[in-house]
Amino acid sequence: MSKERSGRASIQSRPATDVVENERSDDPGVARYPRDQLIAMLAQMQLIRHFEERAAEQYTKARIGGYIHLNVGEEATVVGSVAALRPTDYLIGSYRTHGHALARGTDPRAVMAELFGREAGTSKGRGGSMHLFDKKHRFLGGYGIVGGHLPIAAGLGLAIDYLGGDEAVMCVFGEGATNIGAFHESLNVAKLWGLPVVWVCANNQYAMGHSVAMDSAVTEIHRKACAYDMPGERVDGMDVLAVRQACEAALERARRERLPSLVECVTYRYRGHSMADQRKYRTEDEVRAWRERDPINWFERRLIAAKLLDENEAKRIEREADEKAAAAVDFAEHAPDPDPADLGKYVYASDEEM
Amino acid sequence: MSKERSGRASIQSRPATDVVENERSDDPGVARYPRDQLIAMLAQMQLIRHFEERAAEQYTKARIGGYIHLNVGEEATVVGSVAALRPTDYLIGSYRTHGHALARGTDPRAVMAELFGREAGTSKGRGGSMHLFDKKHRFLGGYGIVGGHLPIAAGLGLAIDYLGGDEAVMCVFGEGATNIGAFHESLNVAKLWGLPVVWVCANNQYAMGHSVAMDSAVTEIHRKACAYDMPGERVDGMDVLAVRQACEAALERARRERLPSLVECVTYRYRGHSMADQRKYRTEDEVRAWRERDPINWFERRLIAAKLLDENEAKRIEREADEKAAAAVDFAEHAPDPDPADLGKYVYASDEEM
Amino acid sequence: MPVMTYREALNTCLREEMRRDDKVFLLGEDIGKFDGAYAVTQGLLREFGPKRVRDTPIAEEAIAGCAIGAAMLGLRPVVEFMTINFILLAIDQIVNNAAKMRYMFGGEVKLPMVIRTPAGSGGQLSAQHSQSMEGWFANVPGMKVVAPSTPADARAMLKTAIRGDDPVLFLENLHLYNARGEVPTEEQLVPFGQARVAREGRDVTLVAHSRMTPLALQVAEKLASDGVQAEVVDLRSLRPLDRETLVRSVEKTTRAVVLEEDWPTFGVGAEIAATIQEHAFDWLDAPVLRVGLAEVPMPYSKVLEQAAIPDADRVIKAVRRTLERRR
Amino acid sequence: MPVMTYREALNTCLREEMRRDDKVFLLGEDIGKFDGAYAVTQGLLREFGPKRVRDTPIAEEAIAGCAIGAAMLGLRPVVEFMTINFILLAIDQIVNNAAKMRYMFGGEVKLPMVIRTPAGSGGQLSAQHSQSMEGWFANVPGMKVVAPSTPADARAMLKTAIRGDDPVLFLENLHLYNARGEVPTEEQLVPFGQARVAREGRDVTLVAHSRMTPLALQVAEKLASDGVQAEVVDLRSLRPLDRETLVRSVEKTTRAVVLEEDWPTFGVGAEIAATIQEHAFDWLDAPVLRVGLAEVPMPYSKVLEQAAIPDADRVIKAVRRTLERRR
Ligand SMILES: Cc1ncc(C[n+]2csc(CCOP(=O)(O)OP(=O)(O)O)c2C)c(N)n1
Ligand SMILES: Cc1ncc(C[n+]2csc(CCOP(=O)(O)OP(=O)(O)O)c2C)c(N)n1
Ligand SMILES: [Mg+2]
Ligand SMILES: [Mg+2]
Repeated sequence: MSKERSGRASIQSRPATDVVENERSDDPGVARYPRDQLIAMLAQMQLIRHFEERAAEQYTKARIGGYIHLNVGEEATVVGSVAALRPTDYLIGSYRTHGHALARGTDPRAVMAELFGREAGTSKGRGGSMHLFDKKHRFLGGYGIVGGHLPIAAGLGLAIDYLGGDEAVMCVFGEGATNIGAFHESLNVAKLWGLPVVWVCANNQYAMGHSVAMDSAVTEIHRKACAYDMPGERVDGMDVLAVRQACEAALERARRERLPSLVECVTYRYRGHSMADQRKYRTEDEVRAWRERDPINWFERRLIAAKLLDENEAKRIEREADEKAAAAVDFAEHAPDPDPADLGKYVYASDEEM
Repeated sequence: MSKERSGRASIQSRPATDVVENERSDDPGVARYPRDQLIAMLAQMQLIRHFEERAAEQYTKARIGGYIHLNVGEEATVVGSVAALRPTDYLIGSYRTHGHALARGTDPRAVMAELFGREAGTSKGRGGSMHLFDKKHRFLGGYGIVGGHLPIAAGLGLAIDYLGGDEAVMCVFGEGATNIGAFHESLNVAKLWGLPVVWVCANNQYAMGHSVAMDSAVTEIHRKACAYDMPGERVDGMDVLAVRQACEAALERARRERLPSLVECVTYRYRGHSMADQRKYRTEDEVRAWRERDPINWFERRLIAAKLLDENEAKRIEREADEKAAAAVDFAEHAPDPDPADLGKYVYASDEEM
Repeated sequence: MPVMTYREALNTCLREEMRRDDKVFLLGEDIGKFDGAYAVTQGLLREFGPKRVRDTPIAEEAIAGCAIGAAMLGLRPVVEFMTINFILLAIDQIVNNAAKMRYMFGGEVKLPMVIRTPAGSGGQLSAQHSQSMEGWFANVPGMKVVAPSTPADARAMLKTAIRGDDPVLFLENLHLYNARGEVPTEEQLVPFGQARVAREGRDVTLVAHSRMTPLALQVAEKLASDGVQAEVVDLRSLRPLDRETLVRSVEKTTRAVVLEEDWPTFGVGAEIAATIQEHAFDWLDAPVLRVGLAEVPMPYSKVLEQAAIPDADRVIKAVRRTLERRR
Repeated sequence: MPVMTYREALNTCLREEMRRDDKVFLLGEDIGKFDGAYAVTQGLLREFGPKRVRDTPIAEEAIAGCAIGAAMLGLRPVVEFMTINFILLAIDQIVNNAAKMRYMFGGEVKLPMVIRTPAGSGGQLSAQHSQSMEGWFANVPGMKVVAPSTPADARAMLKTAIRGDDPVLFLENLHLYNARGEVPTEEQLVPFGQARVAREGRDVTLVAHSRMTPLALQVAEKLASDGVQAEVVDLRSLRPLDRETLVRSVEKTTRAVVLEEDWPTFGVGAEIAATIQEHAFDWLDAPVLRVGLAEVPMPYSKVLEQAAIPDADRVIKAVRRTLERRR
């Protein structure tokens, strides 16, 4: 039988330095983290929201090409999971990872520049929205083939184990990716070989126009962990602290016990699958119901209730986030394109050395 | 949580015509089936054993080429599962399916002729050992890519469902195939779409030189059904009647409830992976221990204990099986090769019609 | 003759064939409720219901395998892969099963199945979403690979594909879906293995398929204003390949340039050039040249992408190089 | 110089490279406990232990992905796929990830990884186990594809592959493993992109790679006894392709025949023919001919299989056709 763990697995979070400030909060989630971290998380969520809205705007103005897939609505899942990582850990994800890069610390200007296809972009304009990359922050890329990065995540875990490190790998993907072969092969080898990988599924209810139930025999995605004797856990993906807590626990299991886990974050994307998607496969009511549980509003309210934030500060945080997003657009607009003469660069590493 | 069923799921077997003969047997397995069917199953097991041994002999004489993968040791799993099928059901398998074809009723001469690469072979000598085929008996082929036939089995189920038939599909494969992506994708769609497919895993302990534990995070293969909310069941694959009973129940679930199942038959291959395999990855002791539970001996003894068979009859059955196998070799030896001028035949169906 | 888009022609054809034969059914990701990622299957779920327009999980290998199994039992599945870039996840099923089964089972089985998928580059879809691997499938005996370039051919060749008894890779192109053209009202079937002379000329043969055909026609138009009469051969089908039409054209023009949207090295154009030099050797006055994608993974940046994709200028340059050669 | 088999040369090289650099490790099915399906990795588990000789489940996609991930973090994985026939299950990882990542991530990552696998036909392995798809990988920018034909090259090129910083498909062949040849004791590395003139001649160029090279040499020997001096060019590397050596040879001989173990239509030989006609057009006295597999899924039956695989007779016939042409 599957050995699913409850969401209340013991937590070994990072050393809390200023716990004092909120130790008396009634909100157990809030009480768990120091104020500066909580505020930083809120700021990141706001940054993602505003960055994405501005990116959408630029897309409709045709300043951005290709497909872009936004994290709007999923900020708690994104920020909660990434916040659980140590700086030395590795993160790898799908094509829907603007937010992950931002949460990991990538300069918003470099992300936006990438969307604009500029040389100053995270991938020098070669990758675009689907293929962000930031070696410095150990964000090892966005990938466009559904499920295609899961085997790579296993390989990162393998390398860590080989080299004897105590880093862990977080691999994020959508629930639609759990029906593809690569998911199965990757989770099997991760458990079999004891690789330090945390599999984070952002279950945003849809894979393009397909609801979970249209695609998956088991709709509680976390239960798929049973086929690998791996802990599987479902967490409210609109609750940034619940996500963080679950991911921290899973990362510790990965790091210390070499036990990989599957963490399902139940969330929602407010927008279409990509900016190109205008289809009607879900009701207005459904979207509205989810928006009522907006992760940013909710978190803001919790922080205010815990007296860690006031309305003014909240407004300031939001304003600053939007300013950063605007500055990113401004930067990207004025950044130079790659030189067409460099078309053939970066195909082979050896050639460049020789 | 997975809804695994116990091995004692209710049985709706085929109409028993001569149950009288053995209704008083103490052996509940034996009591379940009419004598003629029991004897026929024994005869099939003997035929497979002798056919395979003769094939091995011909292989060492270089009368047979390519790879050949024998069912020796697995006769109970093969015969028990195939016996559970109705004539209208479909069977599909891997490269290790001489026994399945024979159990399904394919003329041993046609099977041996295929191994000899003759025009009279089941696949006109084009397929060889790994690619037997018998449309008439609804054995829809042996396939050489591990896991590669599982998606096809789902498609057969889809077609039955589309056409509104009450046939079922049995798909047989090794335990090594349960770690590959195709397994996951196929079982998921089978459950999701309610396809009448029974997934029969012959867990013969090894995938070439790999033990189950070397390859699979979950070593009780039947438990992998949990990831699809599908009944999963483990059965003693050396007990032909237990296998048959489990498969009958699963086929009925597939047929009536459109509920696919995973049936794991725990068995052993006495020989190497293929005739080419002479490696030492298992101990003599292990092989001996399994041979002590030889499925043919065991079944013979049970039938004798139930007074459905005596030693003389048993000898006769074995002798007849060997005669059939010998006749198959004889037939194959003298059968003509394909005409090299026909090399280009059978590439396209449309061309032949036009 | 009514004018419609390539997309409408495909949609019409699917509708017609599904009405005609209830063994024809569709399966693929987002083809039903979502109406198809590129709207080719729009409205078909409504008309035919979920049994015949089956939305599938993201599981390309299972999709292909399901089509194979269904075809074995006499159905006529038409698969949509959202784009050709995802076909690599199913290529084992297509190449090792679909293409080989009839042969390896001694002719005992037929596989009437079609895999529709758009290839092509442009639109800044970057490295993983801008490919054209049709040449790999065209290398495989047992497969048929077709790539119509006009709405009329799209409708007529999809009919041939659906009614045929073999696995067909039916290549569409993101940049052709909105292309408009006349489509006869009456039913038309174009047999595979017949290239089409899309424009006659005597000075040079431009060989193209799929989206490269309109580019070739555009180039021919430009060349005409300079007095160069280019003949355009639209291959339409890669396997079977109509070598005769190709050779006949080059026997007349004595020169050829191949346009291709894949990478030339070991790409589709290599076969075309090899075929022409083999069968029209004595007529050729210049080497066959190839114009295709730059040999890099497709970059996202617009300026780089433009530099990578074949355009009229690059084709014209190649034509000029070809024409420079004396007889 | 010591004489060893191709298999021993590979085994020696793996051992040497693993001793030299502890970042080098092996992964694949049955490479450890079973000593390798074709015994190439024999004894390595014993020497290096299970961390460096990692037996994997049957999960080709995961295997390839694991190699990619490990390479990203600076390891040098050497994958064995039991035969090339199973590579289609991993081709998405190889083509969409390994080959493209460096480019699509703006040069920020290196992928020093090698995929070793035997291709080839013969031995009655039938349709699903007799293939050669190296041409598809050679079509992909970002990949390197090499196919040594001698023990010495096998050792030297595998070293280059392992020490290089790019993904390499390293093609072996079932029928070469027992081939014997001299292998220098001192360390040798053969840079990729350099074909080898395996035999000099002036009348016709035979172009080959992998197992077709010994066949070409055998043909050249036979032709010599008839007074025809054939030059044999062993490509060794398909991507990068050494067009110069090819062209130089044909400029001398004015004629060429390509031997290939894949299907010619859209196969490897097409590129060779296209290259030669493009770059040696004025020297060519006859069309470049191709001799490859019959265009059918490989049949099991010995007589049919023999009819399908290129042999000396068929190559000689093609050479004769080529020589018939006057200057
Ligand atoms: C293998 C593959 N098949 C199809 C696609 C097209 N596609 C892109 S995203 C997507 C939906 C993925 O859904 P999910 O995994 O839930 O992630 P989400 O987009 O919701 O974040 C599809 C079908 C693809 N990129 N790769
Ligand atoms: C995709 C793939 N990888 C590798 C192989 C080589 N191979 C053939 S059989 C086999 C072992 C399969 O083991 P299992 O599934 O347990 O079946 P068994 O042979 O025991 O019946 C392997 C690795 C293959 N045929 N296909
Ligand atoms: Mg989703
Ligand atoms: Mg096994």
